[in-house]
Amino acid sequence: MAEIDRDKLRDIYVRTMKVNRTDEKFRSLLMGGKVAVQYYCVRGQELVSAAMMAALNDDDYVVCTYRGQGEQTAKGIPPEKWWAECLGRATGTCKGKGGTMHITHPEKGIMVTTGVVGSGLPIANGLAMASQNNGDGKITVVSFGDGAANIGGFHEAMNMAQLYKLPVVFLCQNNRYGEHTAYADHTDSVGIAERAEGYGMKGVRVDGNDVHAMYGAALDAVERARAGEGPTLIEAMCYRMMGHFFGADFSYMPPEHIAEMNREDPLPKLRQVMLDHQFTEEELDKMVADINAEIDTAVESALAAPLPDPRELKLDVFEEEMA
Amino acid sequence: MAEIDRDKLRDIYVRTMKVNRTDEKFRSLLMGGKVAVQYYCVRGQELVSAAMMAALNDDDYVVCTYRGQGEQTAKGIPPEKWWAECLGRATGTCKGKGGTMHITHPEKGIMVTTGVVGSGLPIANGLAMASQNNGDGKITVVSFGDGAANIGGFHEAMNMAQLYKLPVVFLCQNNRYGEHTAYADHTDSVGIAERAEGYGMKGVRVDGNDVHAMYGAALDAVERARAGEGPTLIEAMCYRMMGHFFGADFSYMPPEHIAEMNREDPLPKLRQVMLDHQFTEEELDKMVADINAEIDTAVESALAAPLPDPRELKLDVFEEEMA
Amino acid sequence: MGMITMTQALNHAIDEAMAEDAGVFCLGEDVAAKQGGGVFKITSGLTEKYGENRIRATPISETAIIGAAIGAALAGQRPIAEIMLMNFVGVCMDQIVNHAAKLRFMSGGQTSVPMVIRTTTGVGVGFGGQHSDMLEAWFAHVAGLKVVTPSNASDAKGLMRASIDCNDPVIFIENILCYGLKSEDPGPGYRVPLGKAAITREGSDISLITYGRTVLDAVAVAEELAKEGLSVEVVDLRTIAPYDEATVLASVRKTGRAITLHEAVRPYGTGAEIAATIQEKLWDHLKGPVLRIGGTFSPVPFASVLEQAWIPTKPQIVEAIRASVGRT
Amino acid sequence: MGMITMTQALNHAIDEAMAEDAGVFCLGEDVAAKQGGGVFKITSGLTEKYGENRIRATPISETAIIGAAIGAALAGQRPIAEIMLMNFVGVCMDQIVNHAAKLRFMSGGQTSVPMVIRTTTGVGVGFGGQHSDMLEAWFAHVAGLKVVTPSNASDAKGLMRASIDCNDPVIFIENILCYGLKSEDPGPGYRVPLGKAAITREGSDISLITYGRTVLDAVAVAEELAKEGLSVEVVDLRTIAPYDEATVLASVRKTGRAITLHEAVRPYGTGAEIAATIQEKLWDHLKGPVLRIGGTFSPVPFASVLEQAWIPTKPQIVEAIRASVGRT
Ligand SMILES: Cc1ncc(C[n+]2csc(CCOP(=O)(O)OP(=O)(O)O)c2C)c(N)n1
Ligand SMILES: Cc1ncc(C[n+]2csc(CCOP(=O)(O)OP(=O)(O)O)c2C)c(N)n1
Ligand SMILES: [Mg+2]
Ligand SMILES: [Mg+2]
Repeated sequence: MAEIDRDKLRDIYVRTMKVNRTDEKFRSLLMGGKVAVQYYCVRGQELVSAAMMAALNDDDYVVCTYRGQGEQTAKGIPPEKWWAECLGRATGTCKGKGGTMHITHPEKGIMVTTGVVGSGLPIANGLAMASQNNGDGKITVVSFGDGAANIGGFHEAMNMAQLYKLPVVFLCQNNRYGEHTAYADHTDSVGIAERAEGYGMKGVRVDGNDVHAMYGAALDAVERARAGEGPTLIEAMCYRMMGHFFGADFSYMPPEHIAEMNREDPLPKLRQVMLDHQFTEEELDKMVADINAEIDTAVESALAAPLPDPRELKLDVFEEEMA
Repeated sequence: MAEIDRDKLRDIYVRTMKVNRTDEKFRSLLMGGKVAVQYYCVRGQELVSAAMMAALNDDDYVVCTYRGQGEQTAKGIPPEKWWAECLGRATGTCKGKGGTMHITHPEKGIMVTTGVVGSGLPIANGLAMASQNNGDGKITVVSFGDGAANIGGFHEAMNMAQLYKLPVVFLCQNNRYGEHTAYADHTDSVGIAERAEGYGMKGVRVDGNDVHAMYGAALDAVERARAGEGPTLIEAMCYRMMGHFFGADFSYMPPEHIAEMNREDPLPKLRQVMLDHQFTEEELDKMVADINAEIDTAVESALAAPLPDPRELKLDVFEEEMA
Repeated sequence: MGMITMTQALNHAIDEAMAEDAGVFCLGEDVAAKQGGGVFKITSGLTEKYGENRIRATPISETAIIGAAIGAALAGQRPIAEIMLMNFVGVCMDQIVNHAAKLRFMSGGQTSVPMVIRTTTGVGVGFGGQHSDMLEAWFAHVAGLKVVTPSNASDAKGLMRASIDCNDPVIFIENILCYGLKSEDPGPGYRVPLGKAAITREGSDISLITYGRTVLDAVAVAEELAKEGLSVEVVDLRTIAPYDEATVLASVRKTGRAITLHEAVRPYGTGAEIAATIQEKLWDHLKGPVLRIGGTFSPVPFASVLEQAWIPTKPQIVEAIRASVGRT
Repeated sequence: MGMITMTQALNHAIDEAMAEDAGVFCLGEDVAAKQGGGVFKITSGLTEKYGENRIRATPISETAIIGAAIGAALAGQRPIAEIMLMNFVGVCMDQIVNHAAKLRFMSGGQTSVPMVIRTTTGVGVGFGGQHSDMLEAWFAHVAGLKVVTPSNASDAKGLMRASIDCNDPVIFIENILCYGLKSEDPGPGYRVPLGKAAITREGSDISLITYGRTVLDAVAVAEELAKEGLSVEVVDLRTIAPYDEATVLASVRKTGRAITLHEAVRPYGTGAEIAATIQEKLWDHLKGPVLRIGGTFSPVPFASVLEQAWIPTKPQIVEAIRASVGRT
């Protein structure tokens, strides 16, 4: 496992905590009944997204899912634009037309957020194909879940990506559940990483709660893609510490599983790594405080922002305005 | 490799030659311009179908493709009904409404012939699911090509079949081409059999031109399914000795490939095995002569049969007749 | 017998059918007890009664789900497949349209596909562009499929029983916003025949032809306009395709005016077929053109203010009715 | 400039666009030189000129093909994806409808999907139930998609160039039976604007509104009826959706009578939308109801005798015209 220098560690820590604080903030707003929108919690998966995004360049492409807050925040969407979108405001990055399941922000490479399971993989291939065609040197990362690995689009995209050696990284966030269905109830595969071999692709499984393992795997995959060596499937083992979406019951999770996931919580582990690398409690607390302040400001501005004008229904359907 | 007793060898030989003679007959009819319909030649793949069908009971289910003449004939569809269907006659097994790409004959277990690549696999699971639900002891075989292994339905069906341990056999006839596209140009997989592991399924690759290897693999898979041990993926290596469909050019096939496939022709090999098992040239010729006679009669009767009545367009759309 | 919600009505219909016929079974994502009986709880309690073979929780594999239902139906069972939300039919249209709908015909009637595809959708819950579409017109355009949707709990029960009885594939559309609607429990064995519309409210001035959730809006508007002496007849198709042409034509023959109303986008929607048929068959009875109301022709937006502007509204319906009766 | 077939016209249009814009590329099954330039030879000769990155032969993976085209379009390229036969859209509707059509709107206009999906279909070649459907009405019902189909070689070239230029996704439908049709070569750079119908034949008694292969039948019938003094105007939509309402309404305002004609099954077909719109907007100009002609409402049968009975025939068209002008 390659060592990670202090600057990169700080970078990963900040990205991780931005994702975590955004998640906490969203849950508290929903809890307080201040806002009522569909939100898919990322508690437990913060480090996976943060480490993966930390391995990318600013202009690399990302395709994610309804549970994409981690990639979106860690890739650097301005919080005020992100929050305004989630709260359905005209100042949102998608003018309030996309919402939580369809966050898009090309300036930071967030090209598609899909609400359809598995549909991001084929599109990621296309972004990578464009880079392969025009030689712009960008790579594409697509994030999806363990459940998504059972849908046809996963299979077709994996096979095509390897056939063309596309500069794409397939990041499977295996949080052990697809909605209410546990991993063992949706497949007999030992793991998702094993499937890569069936396409002649490189596949790796890593502990998504271990910063060195996760960042190391991300970096390897990014370097392979950038070098034209083709795609990699990363299966990042993690836990979904909340229900499928905010408010969803998760009584179907066995107590042993809940105990295990609490033991494996990435945040205390990462904090310990930071301390081991001579970051002080004070420094770390300061970073988190700054993040909280930034988020609070963003939420305030979003809540104060105007709602979209109904005329928007005629815009962006086609390039030309609808009659 | 288990030995095959003489009766079973005779059975396989007869089924193989029925498939081969039917193919020859169809090509000569098309060549002579007597009939003009879409027909997908099975020359080179006769033994794969015959050995697989010879391992089944009469009431086991089969799902095949537009290139299904082998399964259809070897499973025992009455020739006159098969020919009448292919020639669009009212006496065809589907009353002339289905045609060469949609041959169906439940009396012999031919439940679906699909013209959509890969779409048979999910349906085969359903037939097997019914048997698993009602305990009728039947198993289902679904035949498809190497190209079909790249479409989403293959993946979803494989994963689901293994998850439920369905009594189904996936027979991939790897004839090295999907239409005009050679295997190496549609995937980087070492082989299709390797993909089974990604689902926790048993996968085997066999020489589809070797009667012992092919029948042995078929029998194993059928026994596993029947015993409730779950599905098997058989990758039967073979060659498509003609164009994609009758009349299609196949100039894209490299001469080395053509030489190789002629060397591997299953018919001379099978004939030699028969001779090695003390079948005489006379016996074998007699079998073929009888088959030719049966086919000629069937074609005559089909050509003489009436065309369907246009009123058929109102029937079988729904159970009740259309207004 | 007390009141039941549409959720209960659907659950009871499936429960009764499973109790009566061992060939009836359900499959879909999260539908079993382990997952809590389905995201919308339609199958809750059934695993306990009928076991995991008959309430199969599946992987996220809609093509495999529909294919499995087709195969089981070909073998004589009566599967009820769930596609969690209607937009996801996009990944399995081939199985539904090229296979389920056509196998009876292509086999010359040797096989049939008695299956129900349950799915839900609806605008107004903030799910955005990929989870809210009403795609019934796609299925109505395909020979071999029946398309059904209930507007109340009682019909939900009766239509579900009739759909399970049907020997052809049925697309059964549930509207998320209607699950909580309550009706008097119609009791065991209750069936509403497929292909029969309901005159939800009699009227003499104009026929408002609709189905699903918008039936509620139609009735509300009819009651409001009744106060000013305008008599609106509300026709609830219940079976969207093939629809009850006789009942629709009889109603319009009586009123001389018609408006079609649905949540689906208006262009190329089911209202177009109904309007085109009415003007063709009742030309001499019509007092004016058939008008159509439908959703705005754009993807469904996320922001609530946009979503509400997208849906056909009661004022829109009132306006169309006035426009229609206004002309002479 | 000499005559060219529709096959050549399409090949030339793509060739020109690829020569002018390095971002234009093709992907689909068997499209490259190694495979002989496509099953219908539309891309033959282009691999040699532009290389395998720009003429990509794909696995049999329609979802991956359309997804790849979408992604490349998002990144600023102009992919031309081929779906070998139209029925196969069934396996990739999600990519087309939930993604290609909606990404511009859902992103608030930050991204766009300039891509062309070429596909072919047609009744009359004996391909049977799973290879012959005309599904344009599905796409027309989806906001964000344009649907185009040529009825002659010259339009094929001009419409293909315009479709490649278009900054939104275009479904480009080719009819197998039309590939051999010949026109005068319109020459380099020729374009036919999207959204503009053509008056293929002027007439004063009735408007026959159609597109694709049936334009040929319409013209043949018009010429035949002209002999007996019946003047039929033939409108070729060319862009099926959004269609050229202005031209259609102007024609019907002039003739007072209209018939829609397409090969797709009649119920819920595009003719329904056009008929419903005409009767609504031209009620006071119409001399009778708008009639509709379409394919028989059943899967496409295999036997030639059945297939011919399935297709709308010239006698049917003549009969409908007589029925329409007959009434007063
Ligand atoms: C094609 C499709 N089927 C079903 C759904 C409904 N659905 C939304 S999320 C989800 C579970 C996805 O599980 P997984 O891929 O593991 O991702 P996770 O939610 O765990 O991050 C399902 C079934 C969908 N959105 N798309
Ligand atoms: C979904 C789909 N895509 C494309 C086609 C067109 N097509 C028909 S056969 C074929 C090749 C199939 O190759 P393979 O699976 O290897 O079977 P083989 O023909 O070699 O037996 C293709 C692409 C189709 N029928 N269905
Ligand atoms: Mg998961
Ligand atoms: Mg093949």
